[in-house]
This record gives sequence, structure tokens and C-alpha cells, in this order.
Amino acid sequence: MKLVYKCIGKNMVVKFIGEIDHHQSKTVREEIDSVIYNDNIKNIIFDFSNVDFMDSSGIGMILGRYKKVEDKDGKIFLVNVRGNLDDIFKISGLYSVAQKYNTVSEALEVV
Amino acid sequence: MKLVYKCIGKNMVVKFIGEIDHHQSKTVREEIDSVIYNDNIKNIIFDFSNVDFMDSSGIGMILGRYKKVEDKDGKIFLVNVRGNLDDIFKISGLYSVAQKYNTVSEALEVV
Amino acid sequence: MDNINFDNYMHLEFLNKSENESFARATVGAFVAQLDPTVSAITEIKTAVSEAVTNAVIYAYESKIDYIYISCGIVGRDVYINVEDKGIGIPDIEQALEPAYTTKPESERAGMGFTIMQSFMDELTVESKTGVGTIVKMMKSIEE
Amino acid sequence: MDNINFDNYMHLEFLNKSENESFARATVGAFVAQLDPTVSAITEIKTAVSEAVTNAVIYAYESKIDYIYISCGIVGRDVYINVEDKGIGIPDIEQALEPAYTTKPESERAGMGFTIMQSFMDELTVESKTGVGTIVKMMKSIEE
Ligand SMILES: Nc1ncnc2c1ncn2[C@@H]1O[C@H](COP(=O)(O)OP(=O)(O)O)[C@@H](O)[C@H]1O
Ligand SMILES: Nc1ncnc2c1ncn2[C@@H]1O[C@H](COP(=O)(O)OP(=O)(O)O)[C@@H](O)[C@H]1O
Repeated sequence: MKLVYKCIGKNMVVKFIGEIDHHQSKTVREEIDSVIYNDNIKNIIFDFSNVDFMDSSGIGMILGRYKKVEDKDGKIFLVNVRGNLDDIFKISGLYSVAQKYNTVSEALEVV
Repeated sequence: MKLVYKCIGKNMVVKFIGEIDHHQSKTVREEIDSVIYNDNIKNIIFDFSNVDFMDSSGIGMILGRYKKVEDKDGKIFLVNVRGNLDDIFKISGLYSVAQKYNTVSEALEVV
Repeated sequence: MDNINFDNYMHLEFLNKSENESFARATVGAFVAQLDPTVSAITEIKTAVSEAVTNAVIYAYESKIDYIYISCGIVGRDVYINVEDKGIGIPDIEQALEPAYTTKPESERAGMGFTIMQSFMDELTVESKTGVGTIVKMMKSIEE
Repeated sequence: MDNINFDNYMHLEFLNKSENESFARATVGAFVAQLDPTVSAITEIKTAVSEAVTNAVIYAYESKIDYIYISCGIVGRDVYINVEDKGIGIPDIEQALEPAYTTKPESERAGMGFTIMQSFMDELTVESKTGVGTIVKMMKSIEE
């Protein structure tokens, strides 16, 4: 699993490539957190278009980042969420703290 | 594994799609043999462009068809043979009874 | 898992390393593929297996290296999957099954593992004994 | 397989059905993937496993339903694979290893299984006892 990101002002767009599970999420969260800290990121847009697999470790990882930006009124956006991931987000109640948009640009319009 | 074929006169072009192993080769050989018999096939061109995997069961299957057309001076042609398959054909000495060509049309020119 | 009546059956053992989480779900996925399920059904099974295996990796043996066991039996279009460890066990199974309950919030566990297993599989039973181990038994019927 | 010194280890058991041949090689392939081998190295390992498993399916138990066992251990960049059955055994191992030797020419076996295992793996040893079973032990070093 690889992670590609770009920062646009206080917004970070994170694109995952591969599988998000417990094994992978350890390194991923460290990578994201250092950017949040160094670039003073407020909002995070997670792009799932290239995620082949995700389990509840992904939920923990997203919630963990939400807690990092919550204090500064930051928001979490989820884009390109396909069938199975949408089920997992619904089951786990993630949409009560994160918003789903179709594309990265749609999410960037509302941040 | 699927099998697509077309007959051009006494020549049969067989294209394999998927994996050729012991489990798959049982049905494959019956399908080919019924065409050899019904259409009085002499030469067979095996096209490996869509083979994802093959083991020595494939060698047995090819040699078996060779024996069916050998009596009527029929020939076996192997086309689109990639790395690992080429190794298996070399190791097993298959090129002493079958000829390798790059494409189906090249093989059809010499039959 | 009593395998006498299964049309097909496999058993897998592997070390409780986190890199084996993807291996474990891929193996079950490859075994179940013989029923030619939809991509969605395969993904649900792989997700449920990933949850159960991840729990065994994280909770069962603490820092000890030990084995995780998966059995998978197919009868008709029903897939039975057991994920087992011989670890510390779950003291209160009912509580563990509650959504958002986790004993490792500090490791960013969401407590949604069992909830996802229940949603994606048709049946789920958890057998566990403190100091003896845990067996997660799951079943899913694959549509034609 | 003595697993005490392996960095990672798995053991797989499955019924001797021909539909499990693809499952078995896929499983070993998925396990070895952690070393990030070339496509060519993975294909060679999968081919060797397919040969050994196919032999166990065809020869070991005649028409009886029984188990085939695979162990796979990784140490450094060396992959050790054992394929085992508790079947009829091989009376003359040296003869069995000869290219083109097969006891089932009528089933279109080419007698090239062991030859391909030897070519694609770095080491091959066959242990067999009539009426007890057969173990094919293979090793391949994966280049960085
Ligand atoms: N195999 C296991 N061995 C010991 N405890 C377990 C095991 N599986 C689950 N548990 C316990 O059940 C709790 C709930 O599990 P789960 O719903 O999967 O959430 P999570 O994995 O996010 O903690 C875990 O936090 C853990 O305390
Ligand atoms: N697991 C096994 N149990 C019993 N006999 C075996 C086993 N594996 C191989 N053999 C014997 O060794 C011979 C040679 O095997 P191999 O080189 O793989 O060729 P093939 O599979 O085409 O017959 C087989 O024909 C069979 O008689």
C-alpha cells in the first residue's frame, strides 16, 4: 500500500493505493500525522479511488485523523467511495463525523 | 479456463484463456479432440497469448493432440509463447515435435 | 471443524504476524472462488476474515509469537469459516460484540470488527475461554 | 518442517481434489509475495508447487479422498516448501525423477513434473516410503 498526498493551503488530499488493513495502517497514520503537524493541516480529503481492500482498521485510522483536526474545527471528506467501503462506513457510523463527496474537486469546493 | 477455436480448412487455431493445469486439461482435450475428429483436422496452432499459467499438464495435453494428428502428417504450432512457457517447452523437449512461431498468421503461412 | 460432510475443505495455520493478515484473507478468497461468487460476496468474506484474523494478531497472544488457525469448509453454496487462536480469550463475549467496544482505543481500534463480521456474514458465533483461546465461527451462503 | 528458525511460516491442508491445484499454488504465491519477488520467480514457484500438488492429487491416494499438506517457511530470502501426502509412496525415486518417466501415460501425463520442479527451484529432495507417503522438499532463493 502506497500513499500519495498533496496539500492545498490548509487542506490535505490523501490518495491511498492498495489495501488498507491493520498491518498497513500503522505506517500510513504516521506519514499523515507528520504532514498535519508540519503543514498545519485543517481539513483532510481521503480519496479511495485506488483502494483495493479496506477493513475496520481503516475506520480507526480515519477517526484517529479526525481527532487530530477536530480541535481546529477541521473536517474529514471521503471521496470515490465504492460499494463495499460505503457499507463499512455506514455500518460503523463514520458518516456522522465525515462527509462523502463524489470527487476530490467537489470536496475542495466546500472546504 | 476457456477455449476459443476456429478452423481454417484442415487447420485448427486453438486459443486458451486462463490457466492450463491438470484440473483444466481434462475438459480441454475432449473439446479439441471432438473437433479434430469431426472436422478432420490435420494441423493445430496453439495460441498462448491469454494463458496466465501452465504446468507440465499442458505438455501432456499438447503431446496428446500431436499423437492424434501425427498419422496424417499433421503438425503442431505454438504461438505467442512467453517466458515461463518457453522455459517449460524447452525443458520438456517439446520443440522437437512442435514449432514455435511469433504469431498465428506467421504459423498459418507455413502450414 | 468437523469436515466429514463438506464438499471441499481446507485448513491453514500461520504465525500471528501482521503481514499475514493479507495472506490469510487472500487464501480464503482463493478457496471460496471455486463457487464463482460475485466480487461483492468475495470482498465481504475477505473483510470478515481480515477482521477475525486481525483480532487474533492483536489480542490473542500479546507480544508472543504463536499460531492462528483458519478452517474453511464448503457444502453446497454455504461457506463455513472458523478463525481460531489459543490465546488469552475474551472474558465478556457479549460486551466484545457491541459496536464501538474495544480494549485498544490507544492503538486506534474502532471496535467495529465483530459488527462488520456480523453484517457481512449470514451467521456469526464466538466461542472463547479466558486463558484457552477464541474461535470465531462464521457462515455465508453464496447466491447462484 | 521444523519452523523454529523461520522468519515466517504457514501450513496448509486440503482435500485431494483437482480443483484445489489452483488454490494451492495461489496460496503459496500469496505467501511468498511478502518477499516482493519478480513475476518470473513467483511463476516458477507456483509452477513447481502445481507439479508437486498435482502428483499428490493423481498418484497418492488413487480414488480415495484424503489430505495433501503444504508447509512453507521463509528465512531471509530463502523459501522452503514441502508438499506432503500420506499415500502409496514412490517405490523407485531415482526412476521417478527421470525426465519423461510416468506411470500414467494413458492419462496424458508427460513425466516432466519432477524435471520442472528441479529446473525452477534451487533445491529438490524427495522422501518417500511405499504405503506411508511422499514428501517433496523444495527451496528457492529469491533475489533482492
Ligand atoms: N481473538 C481475540 N482474543 C482476545 N480478545 C479478542 C479477540 N478478538 C476480539 N477480542 C476482544 O474483543 C474486542 C472487540 O473486538 P472488535 O469488535 O473486533 O473491535 P477491535 O478489533 O476494533 O478492538 C477487542 O477490543 C478485544 O478486546
Ligand atoms: N506423490 C506421489 N505419490 C506417488 N507416486 C508419485 C507421486 N509423485 C510422483 N509419483 C510417481 O513419479 C512419477 C513421475 O512423476 P512426474 O515426473 O511428476 O511425472 P508425471 O506427473 O507426469 O507422471 C509419476 O508418474 C508417479 O508414478
